[in-house]
Amino acid sequence: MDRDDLERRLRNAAPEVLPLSVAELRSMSRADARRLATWLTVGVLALVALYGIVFPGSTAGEVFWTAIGQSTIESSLRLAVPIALTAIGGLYAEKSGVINIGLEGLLIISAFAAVVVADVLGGAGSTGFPPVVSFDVGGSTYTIDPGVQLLVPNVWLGIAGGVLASMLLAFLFAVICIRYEGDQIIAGLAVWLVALGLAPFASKVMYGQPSTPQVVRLGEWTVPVLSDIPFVGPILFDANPMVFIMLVSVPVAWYGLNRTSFGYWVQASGENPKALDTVGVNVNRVRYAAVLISGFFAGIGGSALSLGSGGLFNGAGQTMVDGRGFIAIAAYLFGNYNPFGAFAASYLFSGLQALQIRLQGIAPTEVFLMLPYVVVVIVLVLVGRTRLPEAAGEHYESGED
Amino acid sequence: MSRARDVLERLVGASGVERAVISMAALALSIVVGGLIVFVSGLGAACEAGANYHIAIPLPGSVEILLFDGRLSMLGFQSCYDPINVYEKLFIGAIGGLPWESGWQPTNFAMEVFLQRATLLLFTGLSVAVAFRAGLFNIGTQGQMIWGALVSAVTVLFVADFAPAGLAGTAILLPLALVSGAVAGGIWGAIPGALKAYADANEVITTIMLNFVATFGTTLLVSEFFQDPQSAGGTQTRMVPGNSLVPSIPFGFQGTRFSILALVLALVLAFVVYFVLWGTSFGFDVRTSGLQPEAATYAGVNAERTIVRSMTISGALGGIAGALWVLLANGRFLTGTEVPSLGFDGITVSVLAGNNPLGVIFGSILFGVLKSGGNALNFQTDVPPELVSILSGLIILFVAMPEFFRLIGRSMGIGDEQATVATDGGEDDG
Amino acid sequence: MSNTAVRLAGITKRFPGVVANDQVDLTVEKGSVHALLGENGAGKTTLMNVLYGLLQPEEGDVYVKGERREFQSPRDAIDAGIGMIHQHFMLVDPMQIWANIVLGQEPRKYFGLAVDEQAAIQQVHDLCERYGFEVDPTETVEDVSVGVQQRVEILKTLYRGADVLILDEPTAVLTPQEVEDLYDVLDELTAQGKTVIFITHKLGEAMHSADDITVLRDGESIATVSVDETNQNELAEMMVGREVLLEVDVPEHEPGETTLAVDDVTVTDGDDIDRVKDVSFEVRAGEVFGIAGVDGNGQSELVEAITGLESPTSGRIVVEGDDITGHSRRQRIDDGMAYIPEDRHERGLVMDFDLVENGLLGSQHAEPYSKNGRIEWDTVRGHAEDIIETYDVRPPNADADAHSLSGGNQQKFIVGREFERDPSVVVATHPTRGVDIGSTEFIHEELLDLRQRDRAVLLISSKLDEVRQLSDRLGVMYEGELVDIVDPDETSEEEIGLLMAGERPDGIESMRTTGGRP
Amino acid sequence: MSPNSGRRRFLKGTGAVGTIALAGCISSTDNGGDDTDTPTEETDSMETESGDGTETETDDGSNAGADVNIGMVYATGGLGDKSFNDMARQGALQAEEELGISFDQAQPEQNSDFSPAQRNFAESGDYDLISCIGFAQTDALTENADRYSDQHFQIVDSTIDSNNVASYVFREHEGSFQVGHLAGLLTSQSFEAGQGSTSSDSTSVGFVGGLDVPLIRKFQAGFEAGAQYANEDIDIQTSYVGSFNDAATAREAALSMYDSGADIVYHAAGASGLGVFQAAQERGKFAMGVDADQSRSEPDFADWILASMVKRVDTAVYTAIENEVDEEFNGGSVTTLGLESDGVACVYGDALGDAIPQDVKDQVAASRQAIIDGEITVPTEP
Repeated sequence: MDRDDLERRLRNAAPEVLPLSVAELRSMSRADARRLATWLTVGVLALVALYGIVFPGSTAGEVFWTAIGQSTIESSLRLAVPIALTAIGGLYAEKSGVINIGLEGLLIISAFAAVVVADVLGGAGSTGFPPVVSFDVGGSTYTIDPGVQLLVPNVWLGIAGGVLASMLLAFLFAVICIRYEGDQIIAGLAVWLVALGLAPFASKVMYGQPSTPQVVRLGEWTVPVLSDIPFVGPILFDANPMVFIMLVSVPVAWYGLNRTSFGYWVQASGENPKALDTVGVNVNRVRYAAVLISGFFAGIGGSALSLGSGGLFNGAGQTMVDGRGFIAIAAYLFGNYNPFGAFAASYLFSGLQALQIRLQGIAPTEVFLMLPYVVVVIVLVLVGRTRLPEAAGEHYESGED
Repeated sequence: MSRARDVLERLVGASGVERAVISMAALALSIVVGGLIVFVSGLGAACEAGANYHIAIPLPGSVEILLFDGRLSMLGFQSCYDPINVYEKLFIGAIGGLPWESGWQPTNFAMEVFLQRATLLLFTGLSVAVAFRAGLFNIGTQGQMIWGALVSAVTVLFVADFAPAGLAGTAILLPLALVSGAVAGGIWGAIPGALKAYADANEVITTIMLNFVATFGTTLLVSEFFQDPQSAGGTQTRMVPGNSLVPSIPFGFQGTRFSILALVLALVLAFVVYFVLWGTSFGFDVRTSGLQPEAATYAGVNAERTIVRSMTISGALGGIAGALWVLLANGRFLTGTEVPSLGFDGITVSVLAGNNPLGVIFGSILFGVLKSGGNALNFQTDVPPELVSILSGLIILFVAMPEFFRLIGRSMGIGDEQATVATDGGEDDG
Repeated sequence: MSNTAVRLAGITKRFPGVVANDQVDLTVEKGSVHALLGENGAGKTTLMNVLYGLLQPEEGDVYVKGERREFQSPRDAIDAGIGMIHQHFMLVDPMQIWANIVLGQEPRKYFGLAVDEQAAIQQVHDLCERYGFEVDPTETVEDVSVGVQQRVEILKTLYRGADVLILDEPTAVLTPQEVEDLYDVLDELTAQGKTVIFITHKLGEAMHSADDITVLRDGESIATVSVDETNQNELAEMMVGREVLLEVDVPEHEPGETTLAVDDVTVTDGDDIDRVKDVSFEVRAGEVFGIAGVDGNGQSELVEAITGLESPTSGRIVVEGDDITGHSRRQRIDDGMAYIPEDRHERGLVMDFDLVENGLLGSQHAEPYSKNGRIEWDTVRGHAEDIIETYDVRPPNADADAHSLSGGNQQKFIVGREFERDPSVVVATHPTRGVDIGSTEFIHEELLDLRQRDRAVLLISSKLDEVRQLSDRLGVMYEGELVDIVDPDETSEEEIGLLMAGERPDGIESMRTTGGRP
Repeated sequence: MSPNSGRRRFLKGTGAVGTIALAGCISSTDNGGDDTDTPTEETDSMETESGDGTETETDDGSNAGADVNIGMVYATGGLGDKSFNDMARQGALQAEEELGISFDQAQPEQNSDFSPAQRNFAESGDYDLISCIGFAQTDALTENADRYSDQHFQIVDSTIDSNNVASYVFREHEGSFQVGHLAGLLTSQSFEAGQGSTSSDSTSVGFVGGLDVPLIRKFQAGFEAGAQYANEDIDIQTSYVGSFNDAATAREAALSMYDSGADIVYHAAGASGLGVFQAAQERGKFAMGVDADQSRSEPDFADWILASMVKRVDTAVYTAIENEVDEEFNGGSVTTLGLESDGVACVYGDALGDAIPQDVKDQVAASRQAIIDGEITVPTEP
């Protein structure tokens, strides 16, 4: 049965039972509604800014001047990293027709795996590639020493490990959804639950406690000269490498989705898989790739959360990921599946958090914590189903009519 | 008479059987995979000597049939954990030991934990199942439960001042608490329902978001308005009066943490939900909408109203779970984050049960066992109790892929009836 | 042989329980338009899916330009120069036209990393020039008309170098003007040496557009004829397999008072387009009122407005003197309106319900099946068993799930359920679509029986012979308007065909009883 | 297999569980290494007698507690927080070593797991004393103390009026006053030590709390009072992380404080506090630890940790166990540990303590005495 049909029917039936104002809202096209939502947001932000500029002493003024402070912007960017990267990955999967609600699980598993890999390889050290190999043959030892070795810091190998773990779990998810035609939502929840159990379990086995000790963390990258530019310099060129990666990933992801063949295939696979199939592109292969991409980006996001920030994995309670995977879903929905939009939404959410840390007197913490979720609900109401790809959530089998 | 026949038919109907077989297979596979995880992680854990594998069938008395005794190793490593022992602890520990062991009492502590958890899960499982049957994926049972818990606690605290003492007070406070919890949960469930019906907002996303809003919103309300002035440390409401708690009748477990009364209420509700879904016109509307919304409209079902109503009922069931969590388990509301994730476990329970209210009974018993067994694991073995979370994740993972089991089944030459667990209606025997 | 574009030899394709194609042969000359004619379910689409590589036949060979080919997937067929335009367009709505056309074979730049948008647009533009298509490559598919979308589909195949184009029921979704345009396009294509295979179940279309016609029936190829050497009657006989018209014995019956009145009804859809425009007619007790028209001319929306699935933007629906415009679907069921929906899989039946539950569909709140909100399952089961017996539903097992029944039996069950309500008004849309001959006759008899019992029957069908034979009066819809109401016995098929195309031939006697709106 | 045969063993040596050590005048309780034998340099302001008997029992008391079995129920967040829970475990380890007791532990994940954890210990009947760490266990223990009226319990950070529960609370505000005083004095001057420095032109300090709850506000209140005691014009920034387990947010909070001029940030945020140290490291400023001497439990950050407000949870646990061993369980009593008894204290950083000017140390010592003497009353609410 077709969920979309229900929605279509509801949309048609709605005016009859709704008060006029809502009926008018409903009669707007989706694009109009989205525009309205965007402008509302921008408008509110602009109003606060304007008021803040005019009355610097007011609460709005305090909020505004804090929000554009260098420290707040740096902070917001750092906090946005896991959300924005995961959102970018998630939107690829969903665009291809696979709703990946297990992003939270991918974040957890990668955050943990990154720390473990870095720890096993030895914290702050480096590993050389190619490695020196020794053989014991009949009492004598032969050693193959490549001579020249590329030294890779273990922290980066840890991040690679985190990405790999996330992609493996994403692959499992893809197999269930695509190969075994499992329900995407249920499988996604399962991925989350498994990761939520597995990471603290493994941590307790390995370290005797749900959280790992601090292993090693990424230092900041400073680009000479550029970092001396006032204001922008320190924000962009004297920052955590993960911030660079995020800032590079956003345009790259956009380009990939909107300017490459693969991006077109991803979109077609989510909107009308049959159209793709009939021109000879393997829909399921595209979907596997898209889900793996979501695993890849969530993997970087998760590693950034652990190794990129505290240098450890915290597995207590909801783990250190603590809902960021779900905020990421909110971010790409709010950002209308556009990597730039998803980044902007992530920045909005993380900016709220950064502000909250700085301006706790203005409103209780929970108000700030709630805001992203409330915003998403409002956006969903305004924009209806935010133009979910037509075929999202459905598995596709070639040749069925 | 006819209904009894109907029940029977449904439980043994072809696709119903397949549904049950898949659930059992998923459970078995999860246990196998979980055992592997235990074994492999035992290789990495440190211990003086590998675990002694002792596989035997225990019999009454101290007799047992010995199957295997010794150590296992893989690639030269010995595992510190013995999966068989782990499962033994998990499932037997869940009920506090073997019933024929001396000193075993049916009201022992493990039983209490197990039954309390099963009772609460029965409500959240039913909550998810009802929404599923209406074609709605209510991931928001957690949030509905949180609101139910807060509102019932606050209502009781407010009314307690005017209520009579003793059992007379219980007669007023307890129903009031349950009703206020149901109302609060129902309203919180109706919101995504209405958003779905009238504004097209995808309920999977809205319910997830509203869970967070509930978590932070209730915490905010407690710290701003209902904070216990006596609290030394945390954000929490005052303790509800003792006579508002679910009394231990007809016979007592040792404390207030479990009451047969609550379990009976839950079981009755399971049958009520079953009857409503399969025995009433409204239930027919709900199931038709869940399976084929087009056909439901054709049959004169008001789609919007059915969506909102189903979500309200679903939310109310979640709200009762929250109220009972306060009245049975906790005695007060702390913060949104401190409410255990029964709402999410409810999804697992319902999915495992094929969204059948009667199946939910079995599902909640299983997960009650896992919870209580997790405690036993924690205290009797070195294996971290998080194993239980992994197991429930695996169960839902495998249940999500019926096609996998069907392929296996087909390769073994048995049935190929269609049955899928899906977020768009939840089929099975309908 | 050198002039043969495609040859299919002895194709057999089976689906569980059905032989869709049984030893089918087909030879298509290069540069011709070849119509594949047959009723729904005759195996036309299956055959073409085989040719396009979507399905693999159990037996038989495919030859393209004389060479034997085996297509594992559409990719292979495309490589062999075959393109297919499906009935449901295979387009990605939110993407631009050029992107849809080049999908899967995008021109690349930057070492293959990026799609060369400019080159792609240019290529599409060139294609349009060459075949005289007026298409703006940068428009988004969802913003253009169905006719343009179809041309995009054709461009897609041309872009892939197709020499043989398969069009599956291409006119079903088009307006008459667009159909004319399509014929022009086909002429242009064949003029440039392309070969067109045209799937249709409409005789007139086949005669009008094709050079050769192959008739399929029940999965077998009956004959291939040249248009010049045949006529409609001969084709119809080949299609149906017996005398052209099903002989229906329509007894004399004098209609009574007006039971259903549709008064100035307009239905507007979500895109603010009027799907039904000011339609008025009446159906009297003991009368069958037919509505003919090409699919998609507002019949569905009109029916939904009458049956309460959709609310009209303006106008009134009156049953037995009561204005029921504001009544919900459920109230209308209670008002005594029975409805055989056009899509039994979506609406008429819940496929995962057994027949007991399906028999309850629509009556779930009504006595005696439901008392105080509680369903009386014994009564419901008895009801379902009654329907099964009375309407000869096979297999006669109330516990069988709906999806396990054949189309004809599903439809008989729906008919039975609706007629057993003892309705005063029956709205029957395409009641015999996809139904076997025996069931069709049975359903026709039941409809006429209702008429004898002085019920008002509104019959909507795209089968012209069906509505002509059964109806006492016949309305024709075109682009949302009720063009005219005629006496089917006094009006020829050609004249009705012209009305369906929006033209009004001279000398037609209107039977409008109200208004007389042109 | 009998249910008891597999009683949970502690996984020894499986990871990097930090060792907790104390510096300053209080004798180290670290059993993990050479710290026990290395007398750390005594600083006069902090000088008091060492805890009663911790050293005298070290050698020969091993057998006294051989039959005593302790059940530890930690606060949520579990071990590895390098402060609260690890301190509690430290006390148990010390007792294991010195008194020869044995102990088992439970790390509940959620508040609702406290009761089962306590009851699992109580039900088995194998445990002489069940030590419940953290105020969040109050409800569960209130009920369980009633139910298992013969079982001895200890609660840390809360009081339960029951004659089988020994309550231990701390005067955290007093210790926080001390570190606040120190911070206030140092930010008002130009000070450089280790890898951090204060700037002389700003007089600003910061406080990062875990959860905004009364207990943590006591830390804040004391810290603020102490800083203001040093310098009335001081600017104090405060922020609550919202969790004891979110180092990332704590790091952002501390960074924001340093960026707006704070020289020294004190945290009372459990495992989140790691983020404060990281921020201090990144900005080359100072931080102050809590619960344990964090310059030792987090040695990576010793160069930035000026001092720690040590809260001797280990003492509380050790004392209760010792009482149990001596059969002097003081059920129903409330033991309050303040400055006077060294239950709370300002302990200078392992690496930086030497660099702190003597006059500052003198002033901190003086204010300590003033609090003990009642000349200064430290508020408990900010």
